[in-house]
Amino acid sequence: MKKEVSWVVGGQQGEGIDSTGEILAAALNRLGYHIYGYRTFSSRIKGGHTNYTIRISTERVVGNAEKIDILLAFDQDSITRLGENLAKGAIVITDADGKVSIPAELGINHVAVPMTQISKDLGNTLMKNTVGLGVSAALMGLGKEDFAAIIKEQFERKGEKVVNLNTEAFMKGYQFIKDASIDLSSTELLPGDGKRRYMMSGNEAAGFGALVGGCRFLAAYPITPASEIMQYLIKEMPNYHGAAIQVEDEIASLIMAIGAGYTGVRSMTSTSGPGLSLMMEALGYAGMTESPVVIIDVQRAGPSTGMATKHEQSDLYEMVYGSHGDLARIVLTPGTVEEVFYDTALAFNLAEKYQVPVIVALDMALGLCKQTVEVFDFDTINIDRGQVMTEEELEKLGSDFKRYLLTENGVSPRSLPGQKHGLYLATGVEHDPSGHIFEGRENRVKMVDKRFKKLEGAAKELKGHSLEYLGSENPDLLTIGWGGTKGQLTETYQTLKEEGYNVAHLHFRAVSPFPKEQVQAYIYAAKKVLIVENNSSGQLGNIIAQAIDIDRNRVQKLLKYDGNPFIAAEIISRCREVL
Amino acid sequence: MKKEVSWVVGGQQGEGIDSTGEILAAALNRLGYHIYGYRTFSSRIKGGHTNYTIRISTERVVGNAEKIDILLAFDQDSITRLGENLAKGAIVITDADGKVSIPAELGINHVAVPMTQISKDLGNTLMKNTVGLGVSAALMGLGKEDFAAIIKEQFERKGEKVVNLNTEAFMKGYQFIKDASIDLSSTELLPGDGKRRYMMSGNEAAGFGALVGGCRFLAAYPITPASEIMQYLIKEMPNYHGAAIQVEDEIASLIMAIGAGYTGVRSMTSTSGPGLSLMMEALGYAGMTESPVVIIDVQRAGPSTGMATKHEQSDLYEMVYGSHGDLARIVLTPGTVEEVFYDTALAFNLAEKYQVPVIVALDMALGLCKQTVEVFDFDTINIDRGQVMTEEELEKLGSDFKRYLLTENGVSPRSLPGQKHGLYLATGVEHDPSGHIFEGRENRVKMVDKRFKKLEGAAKELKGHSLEYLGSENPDLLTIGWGGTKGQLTETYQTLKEEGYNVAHLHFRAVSPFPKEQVQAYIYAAKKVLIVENNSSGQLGNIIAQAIDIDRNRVQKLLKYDGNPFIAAEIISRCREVL
Amino acid sequence: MARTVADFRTNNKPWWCPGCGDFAVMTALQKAAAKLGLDPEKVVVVSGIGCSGKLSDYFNSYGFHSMHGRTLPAATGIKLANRDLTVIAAGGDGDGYGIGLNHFLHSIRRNVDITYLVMDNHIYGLTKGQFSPTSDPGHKTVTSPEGTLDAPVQPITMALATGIGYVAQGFSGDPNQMADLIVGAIEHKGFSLVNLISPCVTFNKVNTYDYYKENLINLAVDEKYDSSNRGIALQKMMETNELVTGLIYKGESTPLEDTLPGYDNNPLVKQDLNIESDRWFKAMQKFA
Amino acid sequence: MARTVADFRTNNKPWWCPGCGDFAVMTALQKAAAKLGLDPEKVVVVSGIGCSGKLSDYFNSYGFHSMHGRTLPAATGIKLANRDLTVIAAGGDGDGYGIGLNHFLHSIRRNVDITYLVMDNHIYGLTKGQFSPTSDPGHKTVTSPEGTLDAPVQPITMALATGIGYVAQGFSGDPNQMADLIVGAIEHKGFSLVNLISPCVTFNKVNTYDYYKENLINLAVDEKYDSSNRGIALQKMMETNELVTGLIYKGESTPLEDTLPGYDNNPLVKQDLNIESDRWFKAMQKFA
Ligand SMILES: Cc1ncc(C[n+]2csc(CCOP(=O)(O)OP(=O)(O)O)c2C)c(N)n1
Ligand SMILES: Cc1ncc(C[n+]2csc(CCOP(=O)(O)OP(=O)(O)O)c2C)c(N)n1
Ligand code: SF4
Ligand code: SF4
Ligand SMILES: [Mg+2]
Ligand SMILES: [Mg+2]
Repeated sequence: MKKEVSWVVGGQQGEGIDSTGEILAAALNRLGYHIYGYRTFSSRIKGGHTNYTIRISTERVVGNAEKIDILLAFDQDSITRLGENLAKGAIVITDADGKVSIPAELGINHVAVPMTQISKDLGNTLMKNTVGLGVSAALMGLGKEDFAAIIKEQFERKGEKVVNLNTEAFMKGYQFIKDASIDLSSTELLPGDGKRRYMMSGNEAAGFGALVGGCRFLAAYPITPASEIMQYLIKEMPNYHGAAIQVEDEIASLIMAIGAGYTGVRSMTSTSGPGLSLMMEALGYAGMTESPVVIIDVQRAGPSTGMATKHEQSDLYEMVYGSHGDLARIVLTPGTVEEVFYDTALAFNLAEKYQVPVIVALDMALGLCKQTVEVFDFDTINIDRGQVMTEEELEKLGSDFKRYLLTENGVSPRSLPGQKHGLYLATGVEHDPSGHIFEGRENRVKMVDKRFKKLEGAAKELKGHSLEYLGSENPDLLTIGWGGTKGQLTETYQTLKEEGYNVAHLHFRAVSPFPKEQVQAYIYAAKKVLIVENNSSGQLGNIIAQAIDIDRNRVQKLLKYDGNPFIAAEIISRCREVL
Repeated sequence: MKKEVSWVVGGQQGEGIDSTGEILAAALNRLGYHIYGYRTFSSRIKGGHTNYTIRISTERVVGNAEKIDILLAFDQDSITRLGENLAKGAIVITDADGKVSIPAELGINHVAVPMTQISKDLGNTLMKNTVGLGVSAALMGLGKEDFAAIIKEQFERKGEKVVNLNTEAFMKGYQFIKDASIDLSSTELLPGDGKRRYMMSGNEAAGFGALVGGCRFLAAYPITPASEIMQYLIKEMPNYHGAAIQVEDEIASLIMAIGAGYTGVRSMTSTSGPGLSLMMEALGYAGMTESPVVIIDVQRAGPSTGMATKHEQSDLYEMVYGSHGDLARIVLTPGTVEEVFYDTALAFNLAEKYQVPVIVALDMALGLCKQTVEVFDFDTINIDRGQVMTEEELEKLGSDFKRYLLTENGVSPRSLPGQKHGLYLATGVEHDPSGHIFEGRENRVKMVDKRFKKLEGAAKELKGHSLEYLGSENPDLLTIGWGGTKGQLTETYQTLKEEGYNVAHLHFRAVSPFPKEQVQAYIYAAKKVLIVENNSSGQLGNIIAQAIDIDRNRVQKLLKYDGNPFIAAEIISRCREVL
Repeated sequence: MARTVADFRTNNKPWWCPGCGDFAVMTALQKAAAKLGLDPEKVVVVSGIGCSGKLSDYFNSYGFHSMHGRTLPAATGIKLANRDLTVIAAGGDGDGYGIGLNHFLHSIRRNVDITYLVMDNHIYGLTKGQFSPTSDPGHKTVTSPEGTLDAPVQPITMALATGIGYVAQGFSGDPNQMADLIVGAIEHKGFSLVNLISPCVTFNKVNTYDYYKENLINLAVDEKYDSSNRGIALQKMMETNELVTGLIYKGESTPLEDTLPGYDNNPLVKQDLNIESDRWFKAMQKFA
Repeated sequence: MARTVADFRTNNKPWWCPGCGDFAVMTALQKAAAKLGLDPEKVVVVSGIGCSGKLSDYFNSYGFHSMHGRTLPAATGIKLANRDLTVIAAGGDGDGYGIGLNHFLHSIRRNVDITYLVMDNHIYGLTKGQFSPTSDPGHKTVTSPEGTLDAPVQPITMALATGIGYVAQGFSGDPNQMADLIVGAIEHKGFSLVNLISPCVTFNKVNTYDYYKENLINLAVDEKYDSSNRGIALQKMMETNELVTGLIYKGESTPLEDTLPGYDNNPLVKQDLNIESDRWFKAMQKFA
């Protein structure tokens, strides 16, 4: 019996592959397993291969496993694409109709189950996936009762008959495996802890985090792989009396959010690369008018349309350097579903406290993959609106209110439209402390400095947050990553540590403001450094190099940009080489 | 008598200040002086102070002088703003109507000339500027006959009467000074060499360079300070049977240019910061489809609307890092009007040879300031269309043409729509060598690498071009600049060298591809380095730091971002401090 | 509280050229605001980039000087964030009908309760005289040396065709009529457009005050004109080439604020964001 | 050379769902191209991003698979660069009437000789079923759980109001009529629009083939309908809520290519760029 099993179902898009995965995941969650589910799909609605991978473990897992233990292959592509990833002893299930053939050289345990036939016998070919679920449950040695409940839940709204038929289909598949004498040593799981957790994708966590963080306005435009954020918020926002709308394009969406932010409502938009590029002008406007706003960018493979359904972390340059002129902004790069939740909520505080645009970077895997999480700690989230003036305070100032007052830390008191004595002009044109358009030389320099000064405060606040360091103080090898690679890099660290290596890992949870001193200290203390990124330019690596003197001979890069997230094993083997 | 004089006319916008400067410049050019003319103005059409500075010299000058020798002050602002910049012995001319008062503490030579009265006496108050011109000519000790010819030229289309009146007004002003006994030692010029040069702004040079470089398509949208480029091309293009049009926005303008570039016509757009930000999505598309296109960005003070009529060099980050995903592009940063001409022409070759978007960076001063230039060397410009296939070549390949063929240097042969056997799909989606949408892993990596590989070829070609180095090999101080600071930095270098310092200057004429090895060698050979930029982030400095290990203790920065270009004297004094 | 025009004046000296039509627009807006008895702090003027866009710096209220062409999305965000505010978007013809045309039409469709004032001078003023989307055919400018080639935008026709609920046209030669039309627009619940013919005396020598005085027809004096019929309005626009002043069309309209699920009378900006953990625990159950 | 549909087929297997209306559009375009005897290499199909945008990968010609909403500027650049090409822009309703509406209307005004095919399924197909600008009021989707709130774009009315010279509407249920309308559009000199009702069988359960079969009126069979009168056309669109097929309007049109100064019959792409220095010396004199 194993602590961990990796299960995959593959087939044609539109054939129910997704829901098969979802049902299995839901059932496993009830049984108290930790889960990480990853979907591979393409920019095509029906047809074309898709697969759903679920990594199931008795411990927390983030990221895919290297090898597959159970493969439910509903099409030939499942074999050609995934065949080489099978673990030793893996079991491959195909339909007994023989449409999918297994090349002899694969040398695997292959079980043909008459899934379509069973389904047909029950009067409906649509249930072959349910049969497959029964097969899977049996292979993992799970109790069938737990599934019965889930199947009921899942098909309830289609009526009792459907529930019963599916239950039967499930049981038939289950029984088929029980009856066949198969060696289950590679597929049988140790029991779960019975604790039901929550299944959430990063996109859902972002939407939920936004609500908890006080966001009450979203304007967005559909785009893969970010659409779920807006869809979640459009569905949920009515419960919080906010406004969440789909609008004409990304240009409008960010500007609406800025307008709402200026007015005093926590506001956001969500998008992916092409949309982010369209937002560059407005990003600068938010900076110049010091309007709080949050942008979530769920990165996909670029540039241009790129590969809309493939993974990458390559928008960092644009997030950090995009928009014309010198512009201060905050860029958060959460690494797990939990971090996405907390950091999205945090983003709204930062946006209001420092009156800057805040970008939260997700990537496709982080956005779409469902993962089991523990209940969030809502008490840690408090809403800090920053320096919003009350009407009383404004009244005291009389006509003396200066929206862009030059202060020690660059942050100025803010009035909100509707407040008496707080009238001012927000303008993207350079202005004086009271907000009037003014192009004087000294004023200009002071205003530029003021706007950047604010990042120093943010840097202080984020000091304990921007970086997470794991491991020994003087490691032989320090791995560095940002955003969604955290899971695989943590796994890498743990594996290498268990193997006895002196390693450490540095995770960037925020890239701007850049935590220069700390990064420098960590890098200087390490013998060798490996920067791991899902892009071809080594974007974070270059941003690090910009900020600190770095001895390039000690630094290596592992860059993956084939459209897929890392697998810990890849990183581990590269680390061993470097070490 | 002096080798160099700095003359300024100041007054209210809409009062003919500009044309006064233009006429003087034209006359001085005829007399064989070298000229650099700089306008200060604001985002306002009429009213508000404006001034026109002309630096006149018997040798080539680029950039403003530190001090003013002659100030024609038509409004009080001219005194308050420019008073402190007067040279010792400077002469200030005001109208005898007494509207402009000179504070005693300025202690300058002040001559009140009844300019309005003279003009009125001639029957028209509009000619006070012409009187001022006469005054100026006399102060500089120039012959009045030369001016007569120019005045004729200038006012010819308004009829003989206007010519005569203006000639008279000029002469009256001229005579006034001759009659007054004034010490002209600070204002009288050595004679010019009598060689008439060409007066051109960077924007004009860009437009002209584009034509000479084969550009036959422009789509653009008005924006200060770039509009003159489109205006020049709209006017001139009909003579070359091309198409130059104003369109609905910057998004459309770049995409149209890309469409034309794909079709085989050398094409471009011109804009400033806000427009550049709107072009980020299309920039990536040009990169992904490997469509040649040229973008000219005349930078102004940012971010956002910023200061539309003020100077800055702060779009470098966006030019180099903008657009989502990993994107290869070329960024040229010419430093003088001549370089703008040659580099714009060159940009079209680079765009077609390497099939990449090429950005040419100007800045406001470079774009708008008129400067005397020698005749261009048209023979050095040859048009290299890169790997465009002929129909015969395509026919030989039959149906085997691969638009994105993987080659040694990353550059693939190109067919043009209309050609038989050359059919292909240009798509912003990842594709295989034949152009079909394809998201396979290995293909993806190869295509990304291919697109970046092309920059290596460009880097080789640009090796002798990207950097210009002046001075000793092991300098005590190396100054570094890019783009439009070249004039002032060259002047700095010369001055310091003459003072006996061991200095050198490195001018970046291209920033991407980054000429890493050479820059490294230059920086390592210098004791100290001063990076001089018109922005607040130190954008080039950071890009350098990204590429090479740099000992930050040896490197200092001089950043100016008050909306005005450097004056050599500012840089010189900072250099002396550092040295 | 009774308001006067002075309540909406600031000390900022307008940068417009003497004689610019935009002065009249500003005065008209101030008059309208006074007539309606608005509180300056309850008004946000959202302006674009252009000579016209400077309005927000001269009008005493909250101001949001937006990006070129982007007044309407900004105004939409502001209004939805605080429905108690009176939100007025104002910009030029280039701003609104050129680069910003997309937002203009989608805003009509969305029908948020904002009033849009376009200061239409048929030219790009601030950038010094290029043709604009409303420039007459054949108008010679620095970017159309042989005359403009594009067919002009017919903003009112377009607005009518897209289903606008209130549309009127004023002229800087008649600031009082302008003010009344603006009052009507602000009172209208939903998106409203007042196109304001505001001559550029510096760069447009074709569409001058005199030209308009000669050519504009005042619909208000035409007793037979029925401004409650969209078809008739469209017809009229085609016949007159949009050379009219007055109320062109006013019809029924349900603003987005009244249909958006969960959106209530209490403005978003006043909602209490501090929600007890309990409620979040419940919300999290949806993911169980 | 006589052409057949096969000349415009590629070996690429379309990624569309079985039953998708876009198949018929592709067939119709292929038929039209064959009828017109076009050479594949003289055609550029410029497509947008969406299910519809994939057309350019399946049609045998030069293809330019553009950005979301940006087909028309691309097509404009291509056509002006080589006026000998037949340039066809094709995209979805979201692409053309949502994010791309600005370019759509400005392209009508500019009147470059391109043909625009919009595959209108009233939904965002590729991004999995969000409402689109043409979605019916009240249509429930993942982003309009209580039904869409925005008034739908009326693309044909808008096009007519903006002065389009050729506009027609086809339906995937009748690919032959589609083909004829496309032929007419390509033959028309100037900008033309054929709106193609192309049902999305996967995400749009409201605007189905059956729905259209019941509701569409074929103008071709209405002998009294006068497609040469813009006013009548506008009227008809209002009456029918645009639920028609056939040629809606065709009028006079002078494409930009015929008015652009200096632009001649020899395509830009064929101009010789090697100009003797002499001519440049002369050009430089203007700066003396
Ligand atoms: C993205 C962008 N493009 C271009 C500009 C330059 N620009 C400023 S105002 C303007 C046009 C102004 O014309 P209009 O909107 O008609 O206003 P007017 O000045 O005539 O009142 C332009 C093109 C800009 N600010 N931003
Ligand atoms: C700038 C940008 N925003 C969003 C997207 C995502 N996107 C791709 S297709 C599409 C909508 C497709 O709808 P439609 O144009 O109607 O085409 P259909 O799929 O229905 O044929 C969207 C929003 C994108 N590719 N680019
Ligand atoms: S340029 Fe024209 S629009 Fe601008 S302020 Fe002057 S008159 Fe008014
Ligand atoms: S999702 Fe709809 S539009 Fe897209 S291919 Fe399928 S049926 Fe066609
Ligand atoms: Mg205008
Ligand atoms: Mg659609």
